[in-house]
Amino acid sequence: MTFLELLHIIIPILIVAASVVAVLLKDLLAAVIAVAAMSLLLSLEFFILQAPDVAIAQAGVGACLTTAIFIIAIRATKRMEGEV
Amino acid sequence: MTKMSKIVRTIASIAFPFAMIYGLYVIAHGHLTPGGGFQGGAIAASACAMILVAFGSKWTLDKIKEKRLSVFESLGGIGFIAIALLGLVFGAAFFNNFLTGSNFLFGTIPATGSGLADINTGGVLPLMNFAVGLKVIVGLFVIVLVMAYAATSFKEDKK
Amino acid sequence: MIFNIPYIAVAVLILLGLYALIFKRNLIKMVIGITLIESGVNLFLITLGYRKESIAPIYTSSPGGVMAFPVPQALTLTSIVIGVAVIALMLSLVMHIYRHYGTLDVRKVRRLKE
Amino acid sequence: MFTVETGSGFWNPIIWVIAIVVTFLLIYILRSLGKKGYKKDTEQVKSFLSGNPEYPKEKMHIKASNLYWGFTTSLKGLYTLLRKMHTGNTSDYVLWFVIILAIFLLVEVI
Amino acid sequence: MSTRNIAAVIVFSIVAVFFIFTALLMHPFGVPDESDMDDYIIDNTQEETGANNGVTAVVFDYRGFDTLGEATVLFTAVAGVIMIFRRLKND
Amino acid sequence: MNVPDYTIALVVAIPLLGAFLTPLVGRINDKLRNIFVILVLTLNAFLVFLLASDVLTTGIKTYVFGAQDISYPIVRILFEVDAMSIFMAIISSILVTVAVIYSWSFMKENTGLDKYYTLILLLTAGMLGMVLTGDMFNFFVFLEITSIASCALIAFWTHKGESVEAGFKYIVISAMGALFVLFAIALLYGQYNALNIALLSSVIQYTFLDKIALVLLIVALAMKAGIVPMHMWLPDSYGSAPSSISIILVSATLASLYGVFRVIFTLYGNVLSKIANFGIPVNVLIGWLIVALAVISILIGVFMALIQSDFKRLIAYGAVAELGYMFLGIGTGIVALGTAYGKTALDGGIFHVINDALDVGLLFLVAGAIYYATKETSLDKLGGLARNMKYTTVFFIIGFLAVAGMPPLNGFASKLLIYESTFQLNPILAIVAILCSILLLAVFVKVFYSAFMGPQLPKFKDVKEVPKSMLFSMGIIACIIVIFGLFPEFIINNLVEPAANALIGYSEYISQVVVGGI
Repeated sequence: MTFLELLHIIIPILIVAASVVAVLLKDLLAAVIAVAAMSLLLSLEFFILQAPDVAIAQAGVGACLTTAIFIIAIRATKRMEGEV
Repeated sequence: MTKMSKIVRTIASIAFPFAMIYGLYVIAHGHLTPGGGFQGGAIAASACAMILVAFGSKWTLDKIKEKRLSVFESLGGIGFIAIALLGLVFGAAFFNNFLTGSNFLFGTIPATGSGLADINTGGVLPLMNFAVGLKVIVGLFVIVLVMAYAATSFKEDKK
Repeated sequence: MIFNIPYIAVAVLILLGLYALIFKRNLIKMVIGITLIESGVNLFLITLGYRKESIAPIYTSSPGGVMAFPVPQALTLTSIVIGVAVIALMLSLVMHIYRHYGTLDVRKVRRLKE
Repeated sequence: MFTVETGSGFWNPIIWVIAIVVTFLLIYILRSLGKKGYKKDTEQVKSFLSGNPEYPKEKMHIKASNLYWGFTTSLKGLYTLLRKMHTGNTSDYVLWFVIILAIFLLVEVI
Repeated sequence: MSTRNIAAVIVFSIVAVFFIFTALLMHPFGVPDESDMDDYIIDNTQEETGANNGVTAVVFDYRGFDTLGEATVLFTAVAGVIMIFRRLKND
Repeated sequence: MNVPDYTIALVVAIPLLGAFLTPLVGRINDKLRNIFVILVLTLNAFLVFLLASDVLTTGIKTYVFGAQDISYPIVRILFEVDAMSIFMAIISSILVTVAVIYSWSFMKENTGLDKYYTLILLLTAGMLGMVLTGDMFNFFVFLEITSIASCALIAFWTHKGESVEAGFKYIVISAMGALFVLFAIALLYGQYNALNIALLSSVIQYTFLDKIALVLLIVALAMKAGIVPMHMWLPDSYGSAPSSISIILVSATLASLYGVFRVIFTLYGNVLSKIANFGIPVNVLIGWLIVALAVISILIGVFMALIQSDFKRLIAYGAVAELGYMFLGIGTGIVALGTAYGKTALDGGIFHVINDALDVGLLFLVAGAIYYATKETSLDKLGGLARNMKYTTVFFIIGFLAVAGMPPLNGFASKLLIYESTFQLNPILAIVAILCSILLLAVFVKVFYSAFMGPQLPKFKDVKEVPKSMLFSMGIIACIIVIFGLFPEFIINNLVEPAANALIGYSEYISQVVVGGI
């Protein structure tokens, strides 16, 4: 098993872990940060899957701008999930 | 969003030109290296969003009206579709790459196989990259700007 | 079988998104669910285009060899931009819902029923 | 041009149009045979409710929700079920999608 | 647990089983079955479009109409967001 | 009549260009912008009719985007226009043009009309692209354009909480549906390395993954078409949108319905009747599932419509029931693929598509007219409007008789075909369909009574007839309804029959693209 094959196993697992955290966290801001981390890991996965174009787009759009939009929306509403 | 501290504002205004130039570089070299209109547009829009965060949405909206920005976005869209229609006029079909092989603007064809290539290649692709890049920069920035401004005004409504 | 792990990750991402949509009550959590489904589908598309020991489909100073598929990458680019558009619109609606209803609980945002 | 063949029958709108026109003619003839003693804005136009005063206009008009009261009451069981189904909750909309997806997958794929 | 949640869990697990099976039955990772269309594009990108970047060639030349659609989606979203946050007269 | 091939591209490109230009024109003058939008849409409708006359006389037309020489067109995006696509395109362009004429006075009081008209043009481009395209991923992109534009338009009246809520529900449902469609497309791409519908159809194998893709496509698109029990978003969004948008949404919903047809009949047409699943042919299985959903749609749509007190929600539930009739016809056609009555059922289902679009559209316009005149949609508070709004009442009578399937209007002709053919499949289906049609009549009699009849209420004493542009647009649709009712055979022979043949004849669709046929 080469290093690249190992990466192909580790990074998907990390992606899934980050998204599980994003779904489970009660603090929405933390959940959004988890989504951003997931996006960055996804971008890394795209890069090692030989798709640098998509990796740049995912890093720029998914990890940066989407997170910004989410944070703006959370600032305008409530931060905690349970709050009514 | 309100203004941030002076340190943040200074750093943001220093970093902004570099990020912008990097975004434009990615747009311009879209047909040669990884990148293109969308990716570069996203990077440049992130740079604009950084200015927005540092200086606050009120200040930014005072400087740039979103109506003026949406005109630019329309222009990007019109440019893109106009290049496509030019393909119909000068070439064979809608979206035809009519500049390739003409040795005119971006018209040369690179050597087959791997190697370095001139920026003067790609036919209409770089032109489309510019149109889409303009559109994506303005579009994404307008989304963030309008939402940030609305968030601030909603908060004020509550108070 | 072990090398199908990216596909399984795709399935798990989509299912997690569905889980967030069905069982979570917060509207922003539901938007996060849509993001997860979208990421899963994007990852699926890129995975389909990967060939073993391939290089990126770019000729500029490439070492040469088998290239990965360019079409799925183009499709994913489209899909990413569509995703950010959808999410922006959704979150703006969420902000408006909060202004009108004063809550983000999906069980309370239902003036329209029957 | 006019006749639709359905395999076991046919449909021709012109026959119907003629029938409707004839009916209207008949109605018109019957109506013109009636008395001509109608006068507007006199006592004879006012409604007579056994001497009781007339209700205001809003009360005279039967509300839409009360129109098929008998029908909805006799099907109360069905309607409580239907009302329960339409929760208006976005999560439930998604859940219905997943339910139909599961049914189709079970029937179609196995 | 309410009836809704029990039904949801059952249905969700059915769908989950099918999705996992889908993932297992896909062609092995990194070994696609067919590659006609993409091989054609990889071989002919430089001659037909003059671009060295295959992805850009697909995005703007081979599937340019999709990109027009994508730009339109972004335009639609911007128009939608501006419209949603517009000033109302009675405010 | 022969038109050049690039007309197909222009049909989608002109609304898009118009949409990009509208904000610029809108900066000059409001009136100029309205005229510009109406001109763009009229030009587009004219092009669609030219294309229709060409396609209906000479057969399928294809257009390859960006090809110098069409040596290997499969790698490029392909538009493939057959009778079915052009049938749907005609519906969309009629309804959108009417809606824009209607908006002239209906939306006059509102702000943000620049964006409103821009989004309408984008929605038009999306719908036309969905029905004309011959490429799976292109279909997905146009599906997203349609859903994003309609979501923004549903939430147009942002000062109402209900509108925003309906918009959110719609975007959640449609984003999820579209993502599942994309997932199915990716499954097909991964196996056959193709995105073209015709090419995919010629090589499809019906493996396990193909089955999953089929189910995902059918369920996601049927949800976007609003079939019970995935219909709940439909009354919400139809009821909360401005009336001029509700009528366009009808057409957007029907574009998703077209997607279902295209997937079942063309994409999987090759394998549908040849392969069996535990002893039963696949078309029978899918057909019965669709028939079952259709019957439930008819029943629930009618029963829920009966208890509604809001005018537009009531019409929306009526639309759900009508959708059930379409699916009933199509489902019967799938079960009885190849038989004579199956063909009749298909004709009926497809004829009902255009009838439903016109009838329900007219009713929504009437509901909008009443809202414009009285600022009221609750039926409990309306009454006695027939005295002041004579033309609107006439249009409402035409509309509701047509929806309920009363002869001699157009709804009856298509419903008769559906009754006759479903009776041969199973008599119970026909009986349910007829009974529900009667109930639908009862539903609209209730509306007629409570809104138009009864004593003149004092608060509606000063109600005036709506402006001319609204009456004109309602009049156009009413005229088309009456014409369709009087000449059903003409419409069936010239529009519906070619569309049904195009659905069944998948091999012709394939042979236009793939050299050498199947």
